[in-house]
Amino acid sequence: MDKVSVSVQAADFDLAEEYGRLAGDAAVGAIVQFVGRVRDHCDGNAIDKLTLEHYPGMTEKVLTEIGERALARWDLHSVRIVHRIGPLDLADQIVLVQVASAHREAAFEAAQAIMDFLKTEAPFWKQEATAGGGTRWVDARDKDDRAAQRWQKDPT
Amino acid sequence: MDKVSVSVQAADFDLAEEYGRLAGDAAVGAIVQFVGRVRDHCDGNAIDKLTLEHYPGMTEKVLTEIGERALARWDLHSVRIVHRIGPLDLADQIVLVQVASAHREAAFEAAQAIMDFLKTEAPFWKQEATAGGGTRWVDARDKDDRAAQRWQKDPT
Amino acid sequence: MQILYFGRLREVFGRSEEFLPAPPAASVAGLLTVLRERGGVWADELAEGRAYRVAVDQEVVAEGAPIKADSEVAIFPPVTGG
Amino acid sequence: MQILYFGRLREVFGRSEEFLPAPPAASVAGLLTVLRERGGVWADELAEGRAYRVAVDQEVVAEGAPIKADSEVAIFPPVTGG
Repeated sequence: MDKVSVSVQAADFDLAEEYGRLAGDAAVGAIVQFVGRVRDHCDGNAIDKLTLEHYPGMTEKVLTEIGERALARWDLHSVRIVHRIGPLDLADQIVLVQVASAHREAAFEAAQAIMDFLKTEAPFWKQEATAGGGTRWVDARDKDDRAAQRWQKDPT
Repeated sequence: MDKVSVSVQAADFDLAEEYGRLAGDAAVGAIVQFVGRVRDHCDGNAIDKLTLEHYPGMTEKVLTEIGERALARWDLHSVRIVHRIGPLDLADQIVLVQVASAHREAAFEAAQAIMDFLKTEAPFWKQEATAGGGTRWVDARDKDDRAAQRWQKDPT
Repeated sequence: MQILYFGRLREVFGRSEEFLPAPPAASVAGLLTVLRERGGVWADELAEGRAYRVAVDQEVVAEGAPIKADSEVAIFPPVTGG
Repeated sequence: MQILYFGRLREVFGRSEEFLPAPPAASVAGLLTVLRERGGVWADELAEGRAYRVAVDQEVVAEGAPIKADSEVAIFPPVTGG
């Protein structure tokens, strides 16, 4: 199995199938799966649907680079990143980050850092549709920039 | 659905089934699943099997209390903790912590804190069987105590 | 009072539970004194400075904690689950 | 050179791509000057201090970065995936 595996796809992903990639591997003591989903509220607005635009080619390149950065920094078995594109409904899955490691600390920190990097570096753009029929491009959040910046320090 | 749900069981758990508890809930924007499994090495020793002993009654009480502590501190939708007992083989699942929240920061921090609390407070004891046929009680680790202590500080 | 032992201490003490009469105004410290007076592994394992935990009615407590006649007491090594 | 636009800027500029001749010794700063000279939304959205990113050959770069004749340039708002 590749240490870093990335998919950008319109289709939904299956958590059990992704977890199955790690089946029976006794070198893996800790697995962290993060799933991001379409929420009914964003910045105080009621949301009805979401469309994800991306930059084909660069997206895969950036996600792979983010996975490799995590592998270089933490002692990891593997990193899997899946991100969906196109129209999505409420409660639909958007993103999966699955990190496997011998130890839980590395798996938790790496998964969190990967999400922080993804939020600030991977070329995706969200457009919301509100219940009224209007659309709105989601604004980038300073909070995400700050979250990503903390990984610039050395691990303690 | 209860906000905190705890199971202590000999039977294996099914990740997809646990995730299914959160199906279709558009208030949930972030889900973190942590799975701990039996690793082939522990403290430098090659492991063959593991047996988990526990303190019936107190275990469920402590796990529930840990889940409630996380709910009181972070803005969470729900916490699910499953821990297995009895004999386990290599690569078997031991523990699941599943945290759902509107936001990823809360989900990540709470899942990590719950694991740190569980490791230092929940009355489970691991006995390893080595390939040679010997058994050894696993020692508690200072590292886990330090990990749990960091949550005593206020969140920043 | 009922005393439960778990993990390595259950093995070393050769029992998973026993019943003792609770002396008046009993505390965890008093119980530990009684157990240490058995000598051998009891004195060794429960010596001050050794790593063990005492729970009264399923809650980990300090040595000054009281024990009632119907309390469930448990003595066990530091936990290693997860 | 090929220029790609994404997200809100794609909508505001009314195009997802265009082709421009690359001037000799072209840089990102030089390209931005050319685009701003179009006025209107171009001058507005690409004004200094506005939040946008420029990628050359699929890598986000600073304004001093060079652009080759066959470079793929992309201009887009701060990303909002995940």
